[in-house]
Amino acid sequence: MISLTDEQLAARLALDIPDGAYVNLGIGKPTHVSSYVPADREVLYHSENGIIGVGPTPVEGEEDPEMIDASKRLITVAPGAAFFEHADSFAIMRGGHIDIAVLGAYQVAENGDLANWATQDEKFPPAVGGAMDLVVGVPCIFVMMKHVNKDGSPKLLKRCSYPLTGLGVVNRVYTDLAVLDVTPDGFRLVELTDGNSLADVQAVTEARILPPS
Amino acid sequence: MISLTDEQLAARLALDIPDGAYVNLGIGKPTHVSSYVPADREVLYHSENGIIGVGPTPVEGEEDPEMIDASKRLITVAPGAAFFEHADSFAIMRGGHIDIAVLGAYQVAENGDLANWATQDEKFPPAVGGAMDLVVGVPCIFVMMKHVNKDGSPKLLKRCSYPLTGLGVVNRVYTDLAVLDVTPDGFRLVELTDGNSLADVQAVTEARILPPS
Amino acid sequence: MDKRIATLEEAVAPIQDGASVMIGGFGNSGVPFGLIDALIAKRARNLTIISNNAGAGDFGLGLLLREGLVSKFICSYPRSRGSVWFEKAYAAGEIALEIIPQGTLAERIRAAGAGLGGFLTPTGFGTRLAEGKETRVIDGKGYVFELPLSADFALIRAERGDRWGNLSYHGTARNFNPVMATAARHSIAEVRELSETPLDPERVVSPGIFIDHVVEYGVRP
Amino acid sequence: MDKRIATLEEAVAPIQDGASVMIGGFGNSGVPFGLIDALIAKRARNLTIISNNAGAGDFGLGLLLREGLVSKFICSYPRSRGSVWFEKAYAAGEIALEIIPQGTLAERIRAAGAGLGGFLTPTGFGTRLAEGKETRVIDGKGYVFELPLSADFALIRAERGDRWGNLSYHGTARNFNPVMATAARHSIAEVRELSETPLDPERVVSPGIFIDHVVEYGVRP
Repeated sequence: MISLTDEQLAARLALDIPDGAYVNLGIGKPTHVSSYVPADREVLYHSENGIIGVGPTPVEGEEDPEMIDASKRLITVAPGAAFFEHADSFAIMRGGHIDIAVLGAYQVAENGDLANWATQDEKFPPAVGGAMDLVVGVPCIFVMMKHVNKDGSPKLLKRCSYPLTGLGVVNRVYTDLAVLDVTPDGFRLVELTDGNSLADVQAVTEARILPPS
Repeated sequence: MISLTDEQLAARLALDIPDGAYVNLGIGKPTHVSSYVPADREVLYHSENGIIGVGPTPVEGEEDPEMIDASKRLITVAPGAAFFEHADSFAIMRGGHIDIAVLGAYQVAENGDLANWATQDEKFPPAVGGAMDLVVGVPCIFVMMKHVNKDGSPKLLKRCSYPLTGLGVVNRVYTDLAVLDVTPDGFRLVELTDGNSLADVQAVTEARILPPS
Repeated sequence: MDKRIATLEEAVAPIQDGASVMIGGFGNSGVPFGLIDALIAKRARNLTIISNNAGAGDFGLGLLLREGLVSKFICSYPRSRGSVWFEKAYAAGEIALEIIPQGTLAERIRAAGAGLGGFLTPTGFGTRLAEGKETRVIDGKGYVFELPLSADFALIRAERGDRWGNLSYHGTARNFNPVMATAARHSIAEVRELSETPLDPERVVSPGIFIDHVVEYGVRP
Repeated sequence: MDKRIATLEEAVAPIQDGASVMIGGFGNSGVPFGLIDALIAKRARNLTIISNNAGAGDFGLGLLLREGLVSKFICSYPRSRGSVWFEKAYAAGEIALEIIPQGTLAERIRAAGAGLGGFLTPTGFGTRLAEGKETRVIDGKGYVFELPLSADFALIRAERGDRWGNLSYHGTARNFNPVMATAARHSIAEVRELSETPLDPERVVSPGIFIDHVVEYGVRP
């Protein structure tokens, strides 16, 4: 099967970020999406630690150690930006003001349940961060992840087995193999990575994938 | 009996505002208190419409129509001031951050109940403003009022007959005739306006007044 | 991203009969007089207005009331000197009134903007304004349960704005404006000065994410 | 009114064993490193720390943890790269952990500062972090009831301060600092620059009413 690289996946997802959107990019790989949004679209990025208007990584010598995003990466400030404190930042998240959030995931279920903060592996202390606030507040939740785990086990499931981040919150899943919508009937195929067949993708997916409607 | 004028009463109360205090002066007569606080005390005045650091009335020609206090009087800004919005302003009031509030009253009961927002007269629409937030949030509530109504009926009562602003919230009452503390045992005399006797004041007070302890 | 709109008239065009409208201001400070005038000219009727005061005289909220466009008023203090049109409509039974303690009004609006389902406030516990409401005693202190309060529209007055809708304010004209901007499905800001350049991000009080349209109205009351 | 204090050591002097201490910051941004160092030097023990992260490396919160001065940690995300001292103490069962979704953490702190008795948030509804908590469904949406969270002390990092305790911040170093300043019985601010003149009242983010002491610490991380 044809598998997109992380960068190709970020570029694919970026096409679906419309001009004028307010977007929150989750920590880790989702932060790469902004590099691929077409230059003629003006998108304002929110970061939970108190900014709307996250700009690109600073050039060397112009870093400001107190200017960071939720991934703790150094950032610059885009035109039209604003700073605010944490209670206000999460009011923005929870209150439905952000248009789209892009998150990583361990598991997504066909009912839209998301598991992205804890596994059953209890070796490490639990850590939740801001994901639970994003998923209840942002009307459009995009998940961006590998279609299967490293051991080949599925991540798109009938029901999540890991602790949930939110119930019925995911709208669309972008994987290296396909793009799928979460519908009242379950996962529905939006598009396949060029070269893949629905049968191939279904074979590595626990949940049923409906054909495009 | 000897009755203080409104200005004398404001001056008497002002003596009890300590240096370094954060104070909210209720609308109407309490706003006069600030004029009488001794000049060697630095007091910061909060106004519910979004300022700490209310300064004196502006001189003619320097008025700013958008710089007002809760009584809608034109104000200036004192050194050390800050502006903020309404939700924050009432968080300050409700959250216990202000040291003293000075309010007018229709009635005060010996259990500390305060009635200062509505009478039984329903001719006018009800109007509550910010008094209910002040009395639950500010640890020290001073009431400043005439000892009796114009018709001679008492305002210091066993129980309030008008709708309450707050339950058991008043700490001290300053009237034209006397100063009284609200204690677990009821009103206790702090001082009499020069020339008055406790018996005289008691005669125009429905609640019992205990002698100074 | 350009939220600028050319005229007050266009700015209020989406407001239809029966809409709920938050209007910033305290007394005559921070009131979006330009947008209110445009709303009166539009003659949208049967409005629910959420604003701290009920106007005074024959301008602003007073004029909106005089013209009979308001069927319900939600506020904390409708009885300022000169609130004659409100008093007349109220006495005639032509207007519904919901009176809310001022801090509870601000906090209910904030709760709506912040996506909360309600909160417990000590304000009003044991008083007439808590009658019929759910209450709770925690550690000996009484609280009243209050629900969020949102609206279809918010009319906001600010000092400066930019094309992203970022706003800064002037003195005590800030008051209810920033919190109301967060709690409406459609927030319209009238600014004394539209800046060609972005506002300093450290000085922005209302991030543009809360604002749908911004229109210049240079008059200061 | 003069809230300035000469040294970090004097600033943290009131913090005793067993105190609960809110500490601002997110990652290494907006962390009051000077005050934390002074707290470590003081060797107050058995502390309950409320902070978003659990430090990284051998400085700041990491050092406080390495020195064994913390018995309980309340946070949203203790697992940043380099949070080795927290992980060690947690694995050894030497530290209690209360994990709270980040927005609920911020909002619980705000509720304490704002005098509220609690609130309903949709965050965490139906998840493990809501187990055992009171829940409610309103208009088909599930909410979790959360209580306010206060502390004995707050350690705040700001950019500029004045003698009245008014504070302004720098970029994303604002984060938890303003809200924590509202929720402690005693709030201590470390500022990069103490201003001789009052801050511009339009630019104040934390009004001085929330701050008990302010101390200059010019080092920027």
